[in-house]
Formats: sequence, C-alpha cells, structure tokens
Amino acid sequence: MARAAERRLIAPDTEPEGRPEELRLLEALLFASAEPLDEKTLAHRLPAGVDVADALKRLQVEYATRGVNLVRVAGKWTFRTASDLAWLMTHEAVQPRKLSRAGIETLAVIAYHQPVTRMEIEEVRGVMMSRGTIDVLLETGWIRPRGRRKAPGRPITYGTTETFLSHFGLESLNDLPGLDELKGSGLLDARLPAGFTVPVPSDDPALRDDEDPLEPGDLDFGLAPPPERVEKG
Amino acid sequence: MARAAERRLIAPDTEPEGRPEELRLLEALLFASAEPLDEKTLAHRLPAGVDVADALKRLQVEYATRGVNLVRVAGKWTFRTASDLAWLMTHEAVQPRKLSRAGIETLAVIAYHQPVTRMEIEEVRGVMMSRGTIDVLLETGWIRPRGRRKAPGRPITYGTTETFLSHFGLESLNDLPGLDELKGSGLLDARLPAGFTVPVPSDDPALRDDEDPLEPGDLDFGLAPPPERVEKG
Amino acid sequence: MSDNVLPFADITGIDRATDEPALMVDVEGFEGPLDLLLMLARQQKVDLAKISILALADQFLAFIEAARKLRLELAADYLVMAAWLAYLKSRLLLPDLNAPEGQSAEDLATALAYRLKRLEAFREVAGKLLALPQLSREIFHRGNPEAIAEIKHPLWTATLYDLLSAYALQRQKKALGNVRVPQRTVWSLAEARAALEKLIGAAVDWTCLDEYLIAYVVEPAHAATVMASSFAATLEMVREGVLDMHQHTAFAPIYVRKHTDSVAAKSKGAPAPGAKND
Repeated sequence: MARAAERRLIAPDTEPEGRPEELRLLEALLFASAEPLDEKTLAHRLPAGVDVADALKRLQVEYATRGVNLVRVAGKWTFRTASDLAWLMTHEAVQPRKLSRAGIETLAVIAYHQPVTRMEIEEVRGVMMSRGTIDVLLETGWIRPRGRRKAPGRPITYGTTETFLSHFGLESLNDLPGLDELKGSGLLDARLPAGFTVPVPSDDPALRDDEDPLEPGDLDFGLAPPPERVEKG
Repeated sequence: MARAAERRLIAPDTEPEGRPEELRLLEALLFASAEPLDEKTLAHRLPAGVDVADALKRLQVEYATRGVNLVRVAGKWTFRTASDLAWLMTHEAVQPRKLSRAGIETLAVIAYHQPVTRMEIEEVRGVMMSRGTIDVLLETGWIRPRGRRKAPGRPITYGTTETFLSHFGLESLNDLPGLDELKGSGLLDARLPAGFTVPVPSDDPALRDDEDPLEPGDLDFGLAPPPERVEKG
Repeated sequence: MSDNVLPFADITGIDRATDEPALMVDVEGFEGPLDLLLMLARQQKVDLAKISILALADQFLAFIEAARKLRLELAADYLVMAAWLAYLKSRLLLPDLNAPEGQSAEDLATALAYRLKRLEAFREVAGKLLALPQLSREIFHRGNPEAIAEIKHPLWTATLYDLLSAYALQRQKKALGNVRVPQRTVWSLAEARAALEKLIGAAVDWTCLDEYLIAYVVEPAHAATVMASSFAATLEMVREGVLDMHQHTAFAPIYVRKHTDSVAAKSKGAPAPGAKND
C-alpha cells in the first residue's frame, strides 16, 4: 500500500512497466463487466491484499483526462465515455424511406390537381385521407400549403414545390404527361369514358382568384397542428 | 500531423494534458462499441485531417501494457481484455459450445483451405460428413456458404466469416496458426505433387474464377445462417 | 461409425452420411478409415513420408478381417478403403507391365502417404486454432457497450413511375368503376344516442321523435338511416330508464320525453316502458 502510494507520488504514467498489476486487473474487470461493480465485488475478484479503494482512485485519476473515464454510479464503478464527448456518441444517418402508397397517391393527385384542398384530394381518390399522409408529404418537402380556398371553412390549398420537380427529374410541371401520353404509355386504360380529363397542372406561385394568401400562423406547423387539422375550421 | 508525431517522440505519457484530442476521441469510440470498428468508420467519425492509422498505432502502444489492449481483428479495431488475464475473467467467461472432433476438423479444413466444397473437406478428412457438422458450424457464425463451384453438381463453397476472425482474435487469415508450415509443406495443394503456386486460403468476399454466386434458395437450408449473419459477398 | 465412443460428439456432430445404416462397429473412436490408417501408420513410428504403405495396407486389411470374423458390420467407407488397399497391395507386389496408363502403384502409394500427412497436418492446425485465446472465453470485449445514438434523417424516395402509375390507377379506378356503391352515411347508435340525450335533456314534455330527427337529416337520403339508428337508440334509452316513449297507433308519430321519477309517478300507466303500445 505504502509502496503504491509512493509510486504514485513520483510519476503515475512515466513507468508503464512499474504500473501496479492491480490497476491492470481492475481495468480488465471493469471493462468486461456488463454492469457497474461495487468495491466489495471487485475486492472479491482481486487477489487478497489489494487496496481496492486506493487502486480505484488511482485508476480514476489516470483516466480523468482520457476519452473514457472511470466513474462512480450509485456507489458502483464503471467506465463511461467522457461527458464532453457526448457529441461523438451520436450518429446521424440518412435513411432512405419509401413513400407509402397512400402518400404517393396523394402526391400524385396534388401534382395534377394543384392547387387542391384536402377534401378535393379525397374526392379524387375516393377515400378519406389519414391524418399523417399530408404531414409526411410536407416532410418530404415536395408539397407546400400555398393558400386558402375562398370557400366555406377556408381550407388550405396544396401545391408542389421546386424540390418536387428536382426529385422527379422534371423541368417543369408541364413535363407531367397528359391524358394522351398516359394512355400511350399504357398507364391509363384506353377504354376510359368520354369526358375523362386529366388536368393541365400548374405550380405557378401566384395565387389563383379563388385563393387567399396563407395567414401567419398557417406555416407554423413544426410539431404544431398539422395543417389538415386546421382545415376543418 | 507532424506536430503529433513530434509530440509522440518526446514523451507519450508524461503530459496527459498534451495528449492529442484524437486519442481521446478514438478511445471513446472504441470503448463504447462492443464491435470492432474499421478505420474508415473511425475516420468518418473523427474531425477531418486526423491520421487515423497513426493515432490507432499510438493508442495501441499506450494500451499495450494495460489490462485492456487495443487489438486489430479482421482488419478492424477493438479493445479487448489482455489475454494473460483470462484467469481473472472466469466470471465473465461463457462456456463455448463444444464442437465435436468432426466439427473442429471441418472448421480447420474450411479455414485453411477456403473456399472449399463439402467434397473437398471429405477428401481431406477421408470420411463422409453428416449435414449436421456443417449446420453446427453455420450456427456458430464462423463459416458461411460463399458461392458455388463451377464444377459438375455446382457444389456450394464454404469460407470463414469476420466473426470467425473476431472470435479467434485474428487480424486476417494470414495469422492462422501454423499456416506457413502448412503452406511450406505443400499440403494445402489438393493436387500432387505440390504445385508451382502455393494456394493460400482466402476469405475475400469476391468470388474466385471458379466460383459462381449463391442463388437465393441456397441460404434456406435448415439451421443455416440467418441472412444478416451472412456477410455481403 | 464411431459416434458412441466420441466423448464430445453431440448428436448433430456425428459424422455419418445420412444414407448409411446406423452404427455397426466400434472402430475405437476413429473418424473414418483414413483416421484409422493414420493411427496404424503412427504405430510404425516413422516419418509419414517414409511409411511402408504395404505394411500399412496389411495392417488395415487385418483389422478389417478381424472385424469381419467378429461379424461386425463395418461402415461402407471402411470396406471401400479395404478394397482399395487390397488393390494397391496387389499392384505394389506384382508390378504389372501391362498396367493401364496413368498412375503407377508407387504414385498411388505416394498419394495415400500425402493424404495421411495432410490429415495429420490439419489435425495439428485444428488443435492450434482451438488453442488460441477465444473471445468470451479468454479475452473479452466491452461488457457494457454504450449505444451510439442513431439520429435518422429520412430521405424520402419515390420514382416518377410510382407517381404516374399511382395517379393513373386512381383516376382509372374511379372512372371505370361503373358499379360503385356510394359510401353510405350511417349513424352509429352511439352518435344517435348522444344527439338524443343532448336534446332530451332540454325537453321534459312529450315530443315527437320525428321532430328531433329531422333536425339531423341534412339530406333526405339519410332520413332512413338516421331514423333507424335513432329509434334503436331510443329503445335502448327507454330500457335504461332514461327516456319514456309513447305511440298512439301503429305508424303514428312516436313521442318521447325525459324520464323522471316524478313524471313517472304522476303519469303511471301512460306509456309502458320500451313498448310501442297504447
């Protein structure tokens, strides 16, 4: 004990060979253990005669400036990443995600029918829209609320963005195939009833006659009320 | 980097404050992960301009005499308890699955002879092999089917995995014990007499000229490797 | 072939081709004929390179003969090896000048010696491999790894084809769906009930049910469903004693009112609970 203390006074790190074996043992035990260990357990595992408390303190000092520190949690000892390196312990990853079928269908309707309200989308699709669908599309950055329809309830109108064009490799919305092209490519059945039309879409940012500008609060949809919920008003 | 090298020359351990930050970062990352990390991953997580290979070598030297060593397995870096401390770690030790003699020998033939087919293994061992032997080895995650030999019957070729290297603490197949003697004696050559080229085992995921890729159904046998255990090949 | 004597062979590790008959002879723990040959060769106590293949063949054949005398069934590969060794022996002993082209008897003997050497070499490295410090047996990784928090940034993907086919499919489905059953607006019992409760709460006197309902019938098309649901809800409420109801004759308007004890006491016998009587 006295010897160890003395050694510490001289130079803790200059003589790695002179480093007491118990520090190696503690290091290994604490490193491999699945949970923090208390001094009693450590003492039990170490050769008799080792002053565990003293050795732990020395080890703690040794590791104090390192990227990993020896810390005491609820009376037990464990190695932990230095707290100033928390930033290093996060990993930001881009995760490709495929849009759901409802998402892609809604997006398609918005693209062709814009500016379009939620109710109009539902009418074209023939199904009610789940709350999250518009949220996800807003998150993609491919659609944006562009105004409010001058109609009862003043519903929000949606349109596509420039990001939309660049993601789908379109120079402009005019590049979206029309009725004849859709038929020609086989995407649309040739036996469609007369009077079936595909709108000529436009993402002209200028509001239409039946649109009002958005109000200040309309764009605050961070975590806040999803726009389509507002729409019900 | 020149500065860091210089610093190293002076005194690696006397100035803990002067210890380059990258060593702290590496320490933290490698300590935190139970899995070995490759240099590319580490470089990606560290500030630009850090010479990762050099820093790793310094860290390895620093930890060489400690209870926890920085080792390289399967070309990746990880901290592991010093091998001389096995006596201390009995509490952590898990009883590994006991391989049968057939299993051990088959593993050795696969390791030293890979890529190798079942028939070739049987040839070396002079005995027919039960399906169970391969299954047990697949279950350990140490071997994987890697392709099909371009030969009549298109037999599956087997090789070892990264898990194998990691489990036995090998940096690469070149570190297999006794490999040089085996090579030198010409016993790795299936043909007689020892050929001009000395065949060496290879776990390079790239298929050899005489290997075809596995087909989808090939991995569907019984106990066989869960897909995530099969390394990309 | 030798499973019952291998101390560490578990069931799945037993080396036996599945089409072989179950075990026949205790070949004393040998892993096949080559293993047996190797042991016999070892007994010659010479370098495997200098082994007398002839002597080895004799030993092996003697072993097989002994087993046969004991009427022990031998695994097929032992018998195949025995046959091969007998052939090799005859060729070694009686060099046939008219032997077929190809390998000489010496070549075959060398090949066998090579195989024995190779088997022995693999045995050796297998031992060395298993003697290496193994993870979680002698050396250990971090027992309590710290998770690296993954912050995922979704990158949405979809192709133009997805988009166009989704659009075309939807429009087409609607346009071609000539037998489209329009979605019916159906009042749930709970809805009707909630509406009624709200209204009845205000009316203590007898009121015509139709009057209540008409307020909810936005479109004439919905009248039937609203009527049905509300009537069912009314019956339910009467059963619970919340409501009283009353109808003079069949098809006459149905009157309801809030049920109170005082009212019930006064107008005893007027509308029987839960029935369209009177």
